[in-house]
Amino acid sequence: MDEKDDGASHDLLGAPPRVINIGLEIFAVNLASQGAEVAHVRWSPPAGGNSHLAGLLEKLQGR
Amino acid sequence: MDEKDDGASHDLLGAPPRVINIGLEIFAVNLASQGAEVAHVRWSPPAGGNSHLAGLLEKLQGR
Amino acid sequence: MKTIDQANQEALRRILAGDPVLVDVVPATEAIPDLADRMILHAGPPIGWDRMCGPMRGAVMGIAVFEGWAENLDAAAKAAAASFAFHPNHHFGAVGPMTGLTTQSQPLMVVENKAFGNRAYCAINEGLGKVMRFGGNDAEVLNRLRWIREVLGPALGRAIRESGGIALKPLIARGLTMGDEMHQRNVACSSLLLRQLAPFLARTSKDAGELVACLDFIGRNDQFFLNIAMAMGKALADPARGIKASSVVTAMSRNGTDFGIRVSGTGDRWFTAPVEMPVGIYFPGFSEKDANPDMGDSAIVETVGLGAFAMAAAPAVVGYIGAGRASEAAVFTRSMAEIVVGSNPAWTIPAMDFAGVPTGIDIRLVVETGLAPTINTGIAHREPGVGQVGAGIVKAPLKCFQDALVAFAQTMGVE
Amino acid sequence: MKTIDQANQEALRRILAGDPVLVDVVPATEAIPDLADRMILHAGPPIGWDRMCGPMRGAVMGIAVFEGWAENLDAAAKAAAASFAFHPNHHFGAVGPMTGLTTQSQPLMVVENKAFGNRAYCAINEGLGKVMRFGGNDAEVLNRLRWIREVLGPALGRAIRESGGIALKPLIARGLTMGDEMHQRNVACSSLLLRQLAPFLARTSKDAGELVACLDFIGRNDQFFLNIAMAMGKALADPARGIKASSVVTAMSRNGTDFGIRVSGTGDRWFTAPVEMPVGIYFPGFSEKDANPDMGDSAIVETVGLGAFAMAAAPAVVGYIGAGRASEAAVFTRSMAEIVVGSNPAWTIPAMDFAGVPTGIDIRLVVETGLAPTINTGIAHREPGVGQVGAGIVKAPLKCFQDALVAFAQTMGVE
Repeated sequence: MDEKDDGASHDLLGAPPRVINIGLEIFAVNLASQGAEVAHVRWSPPAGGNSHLAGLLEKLQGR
Repeated sequence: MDEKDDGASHDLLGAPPRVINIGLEIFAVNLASQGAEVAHVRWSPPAGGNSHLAGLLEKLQGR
Repeated sequence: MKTIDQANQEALRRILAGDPVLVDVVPATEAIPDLADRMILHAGPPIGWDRMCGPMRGAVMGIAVFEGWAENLDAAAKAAAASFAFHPNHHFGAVGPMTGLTTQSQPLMVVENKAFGNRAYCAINEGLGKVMRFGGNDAEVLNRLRWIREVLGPALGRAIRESGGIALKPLIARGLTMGDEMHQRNVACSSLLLRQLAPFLARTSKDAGELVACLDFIGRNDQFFLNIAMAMGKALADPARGIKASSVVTAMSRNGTDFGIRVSGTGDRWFTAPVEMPVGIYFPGFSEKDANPDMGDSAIVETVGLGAFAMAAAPAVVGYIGAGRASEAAVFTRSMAEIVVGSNPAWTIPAMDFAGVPTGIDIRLVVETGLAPTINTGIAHREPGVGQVGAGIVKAPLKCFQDALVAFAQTMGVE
Repeated sequence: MKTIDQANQEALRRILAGDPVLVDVVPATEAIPDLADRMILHAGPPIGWDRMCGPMRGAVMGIAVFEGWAENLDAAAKAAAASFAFHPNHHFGAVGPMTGLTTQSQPLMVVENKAFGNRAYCAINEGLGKVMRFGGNDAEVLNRLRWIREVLGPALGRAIRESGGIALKPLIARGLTMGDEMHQRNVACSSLLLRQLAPFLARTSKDAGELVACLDFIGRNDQFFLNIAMAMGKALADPARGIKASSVVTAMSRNGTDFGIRVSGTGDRWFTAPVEMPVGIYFPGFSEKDANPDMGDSAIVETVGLGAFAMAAAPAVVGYIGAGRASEAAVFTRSMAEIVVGSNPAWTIPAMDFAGVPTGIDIRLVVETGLAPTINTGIAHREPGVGQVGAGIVKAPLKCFQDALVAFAQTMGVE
């Protein structure tokens, strides 16, 4: 699973009050449910960096 | 539920790396599963402060 | 001399070593030869007619008419105090949900604990709504009991015998992966059981119409399995009775007036306290002012680690009983884990990464922590004859455990 | 002109408005009048004999013997390329799990979407192990298919008609509270369905022995419901086909060689890419070197929000398919929620506080995020005639969605 990254958990604890969720999503959900501010960070560029597809997506926006 | 105390969650986030779990147990479990050190704090004195019962419990210890 | 911890480990070992199998359905007098005419076994610790709550009285009146001991409900009520002998189910190897009445002409399901050879009994679940276990006692209720006695009981008995018996330990294990906690939610085990029994019901059927009626009746009742889970709980807990120096609870039970517990090291003595009111959700048209206090032998399932102790397996039940957020179901299970001797490796909860259900309530831990066992329960109307009005949770009264601790300490030479 | 978001909301609305009911079991030629002699419908996008994988070929050989088109398996293999006409199930309103073959003499279950009047079809699930959908083709497999054709299919049809139809939306809703995700775990819905159908099977039975055999066969198969869930998925997704400007996926499907998707706004065109290998758990004696690539129309359940999309409802399945820790089942559901248009308020997950399953895959979101739809799947042996060897998860190839996006953009005048 791409979504799992247990190694990140200690960093999580070191960075309150804003928590950057870079791995285990369940953890973020629990934090969020308790009122902590959680930001999901997307690691990959849109369309995996494929500029043709990214361009199409951009042109389709608002349509 | 006695076990719930959402107001405690911000304190939790403010006290790494040792986390004192004073409320929502699920939260402690998730932290613990990620390697954080978690201490459960008992709020009430043994046997609710009944000294006769507390005394019996103590005498029964090690039996 | 064994230490308390050793004795408690032995109690836990016996509970975990149990091998409960649903082996038969038989007439009550065959299961319990001492069950005499005009004798009524009831849920909970001992109680007489004078102290009985409304629904228990309603059920007594109904069962007296059903058994032919009274012409009608009024006559039954008048005769009750003088003419009927009341005893707890628990004194005769039986259990019953809510009012939990057991009398001579009812068919009883038989669960045998193959590991220890003991048997436990429970009547067949009547379905939901206006039923005798919730104090219902009108013609519809009595006619249903007659059909259960004359058609369903014998048909189930034939099917179960033909099947060679239904092993309950693996069935419960499966139910825990399917959202049942085996007290207020039994839809998975009820369905799995019917699935397993249906071919045997068909094979041993003597009448096509009766077969259809039996399949339909069982299939419409999401709580059908509850009574089997209860007999199983009794069959599992009984071998843990009477272990010297063990502070493990062997029964929790309520008669609608008193809550009672038994503890292994103090034998079959009951420690009682007034029952508490359940907190929960009411069916449309009813509210807490209609509610009867907590009732039934069904807390035997919590005694063996199910019900509220297994709440984490059954997030959907949390809403049904009004106990908070479904996503926090595990809070109950983890909380109950603080007052038990161990956990059951055969009964695990997927959402807790297959942790075993907390098992073997230690009265020392209950008294020390003040954490009373939580019980998932149905709620009966406080008046006779009405039936179920809701479902909720209730705490066992701490006083039962405190009194038991004092008596237990005496058995250990401590005062 | 409608915007893409509006069109996608309309696609979602249609999927959510569906009212799928299991209404009948009929001979395939009655369900699909165009289903001619020597014509074989298969899972996935179009494929010929030359490019078929081992288990698909094994199933083709078996079904040809079953249909009487070949004397034996060898003769069937020799005749296949020239004599049989191959078409996707999806082109005829049908779906099939794994190899998913549909031919003229099989009975098909009929799911009607009452809200839109369309119907979808799927054969009856054969059980686990060596079965035709996993490439099995020996005498045991063919005899089972004959019994399904001659006994079970007609019996099920009679019972379903007698019942007036089985509403599937509430059944699925219930299954989601009982640990099913309706792809690799169907034990709850299979049990609930049997519980509902058993009285009607008994009432319409023509032979006691056959009744016993039908109850026993259905009751032993935890995946019995899968094929019904699939026909339901197809019946729900079909009304969302062909909405101009909608980038919502209306089908995902695999033939063991290619993975194919269809998108609402691009009509019935397939966008294909080589299938990936499932990652999972193997039955004893088998390993990934025995595994066939991903196969089956069953990903239609993910297309409507079930399967891996509903993983949070089914923590127990996570271990079965080797997808990590059961307590983290919700990670899958939350992840899939990032690539869909909305969620289904009728199908909710207790452990997520009754959040609806993520529904309506948007190819734009898949391409943008790089999050490929996850699918829970069985794993077939790569050789013909062996059967199931495991279960796991697989990702839909991103290339399908990328190619679909290019084509979709063209329909929107964007290049």
